[in-house]
Amino acid sequence: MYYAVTIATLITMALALRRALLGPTIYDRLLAANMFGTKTVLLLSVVAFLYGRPDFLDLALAYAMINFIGVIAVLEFTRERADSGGAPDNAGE
Amino acid sequence: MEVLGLVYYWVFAILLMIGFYAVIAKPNLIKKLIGLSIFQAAVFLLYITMGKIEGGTAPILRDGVSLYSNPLPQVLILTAIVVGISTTALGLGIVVRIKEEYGSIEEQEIQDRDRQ
Amino acid sequence: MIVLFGIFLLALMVISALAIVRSENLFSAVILTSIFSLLMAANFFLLDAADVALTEAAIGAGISTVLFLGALALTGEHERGGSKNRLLALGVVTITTLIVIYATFDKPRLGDPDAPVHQHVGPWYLEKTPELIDIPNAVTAVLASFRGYDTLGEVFVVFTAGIGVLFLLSARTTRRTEDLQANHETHQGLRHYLVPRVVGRMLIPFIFLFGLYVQFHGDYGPGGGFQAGAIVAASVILYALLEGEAQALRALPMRVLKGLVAGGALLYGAVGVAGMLLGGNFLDYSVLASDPITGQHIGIILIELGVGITVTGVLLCVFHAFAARGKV
Amino acid sequence: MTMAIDILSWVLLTAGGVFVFIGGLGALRMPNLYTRMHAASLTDTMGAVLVIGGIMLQAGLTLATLKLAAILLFLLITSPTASNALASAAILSGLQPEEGKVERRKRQE
Repeated sequence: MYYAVTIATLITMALALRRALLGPTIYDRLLAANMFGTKTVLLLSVVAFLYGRPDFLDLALAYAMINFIGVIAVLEFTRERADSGGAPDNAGE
Repeated sequence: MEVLGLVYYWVFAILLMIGFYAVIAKPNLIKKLIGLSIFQAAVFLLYITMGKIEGGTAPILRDGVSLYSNPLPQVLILTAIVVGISTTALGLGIVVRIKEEYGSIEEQEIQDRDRQ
Repeated sequence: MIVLFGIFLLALMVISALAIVRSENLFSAVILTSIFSLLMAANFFLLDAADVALTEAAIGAGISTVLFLGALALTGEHERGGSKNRLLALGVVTITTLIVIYATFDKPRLGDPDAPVHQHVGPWYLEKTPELIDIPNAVTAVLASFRGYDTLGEVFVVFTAGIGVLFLLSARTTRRTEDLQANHETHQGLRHYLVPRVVGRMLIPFIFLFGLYVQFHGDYGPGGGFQAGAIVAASVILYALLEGEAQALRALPMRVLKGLVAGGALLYGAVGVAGMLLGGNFLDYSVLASDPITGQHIGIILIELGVGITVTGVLLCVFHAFAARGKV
Repeated sequence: MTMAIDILSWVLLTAGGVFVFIGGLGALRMPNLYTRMHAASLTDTMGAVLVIGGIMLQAGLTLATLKLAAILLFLLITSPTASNALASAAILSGLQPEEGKVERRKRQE
């Protein structure tokens, strides 16, 4: 059963990566990155059990915490850019 | 299985060269640094791949397990990741100073200004 | 099956690396880099490197993104020209790739227990760790005790890089000092985002606590000074992002941070010298207590603490150096 | 009893896998940012609850369950917060939600 969840997570990672590549706005990419973080947490927890070493859940815990910081940092950056008068949506290309 | 075991090394080679391409062909200094960190990541991958032993588990000893992967590459790479981010930060610091002095981080423009 | 999962992740990694190099906007390149780092950590985990994956988690997903964004804020996010000498570079890269791939055919396949790398010191470390050091985490044992010199060197590299960044970025240009007062009011962090701010404030103590857990649990599970330093630094950086630079510097002034940078490295060196004074070799912890194994435990805890302090100090100093230059 | 717990955990894990996959599909296929965010963040949370709940049942009453509970708590708190912050940043930057077909038809009538 762990395998099924792992495969579903991996496929979702691929879909999220495609969204991150397509864009079109930076917020789409950020959404994809955030999704990717959650999926990594799930993948790590499932694989920890698949390996039979549940003591490695620390890793997933670390991700659940650290990933949030990345998102906040990017938001802070976009806010600053909007403050300084940069066009907000030109990242779409 | 024989071929699958080599795929990791091929990906190492490809990632290494993607990073290398960014370093030599991209004129933007920050892009070069990103390329350098991809290059670095590829080397990390090579080391960790070599440390893996089939059927082994992470080298955190516990009862009932006898086969562990090699801890030595992991030690080297663990420290290398932190050193890597510090040196990348140093590189970024230099780029920021270049931007302040030259007003640009594009290689060509910096060289043009130097020639003047 | 796990190998197939790994290969799938590797394929995603190649795709994201290509996208990073191709993207013309550096901002999206940085976001893609954070995805690349997540994939990398997942792969490390599949390859049994739990400690390394934890390090990559602590560094790659949070701090690396923050530093790159800090630099982008100062330099601009648009890449101008295309590649120069594109064909030549492509040719060189393709040929080198083919040569490296050709070389891999001589390499032992993944997970081969008879590979040369597993014949030398690796098994010795695994065998001697329970006997000489008696902690479960062989990685920590090798890092802190068997190869203590290496780690000392690495800590000093981190230390030097931190000093280098401070040296480059602390010099103030006159324009910026004037802006300091003028801009002070407008840069208050994410204050007007209510939800992230409230939630973030709530999370900070837990992240800090988790950092301490990783620091002191490093003998028994994945963790140690390098990871803990990065996690603690991340919690302070989160505080700085939410409440603003000035507030974070009020809580942990630059003076203190510089003290941490030097203090951790000094603590590491001092443990080594203490071993010498007590009649052992440099970085020989066995003489630190009456019983060699207890001595090893004390030594490892102390030097891991030194590593953690230095890494925290350096990462925070670097972060503040970039942030101060952008906002001040 | 163990059989029942096993079956329950399998059901949770499978359902979690399905939710995770639907979220990914939604994030890829939906037409604009806000709908994509809607699809992604809802299923992210639900998928995480189901998957981690399923693993927790497998783990039983151990330290691992406690850690899983901590992970779940963190995901439940940070994931919606990140989505909220993302949406408000997108709105503030001037990215307007598009009108759907239904609204447009209603307005024309």
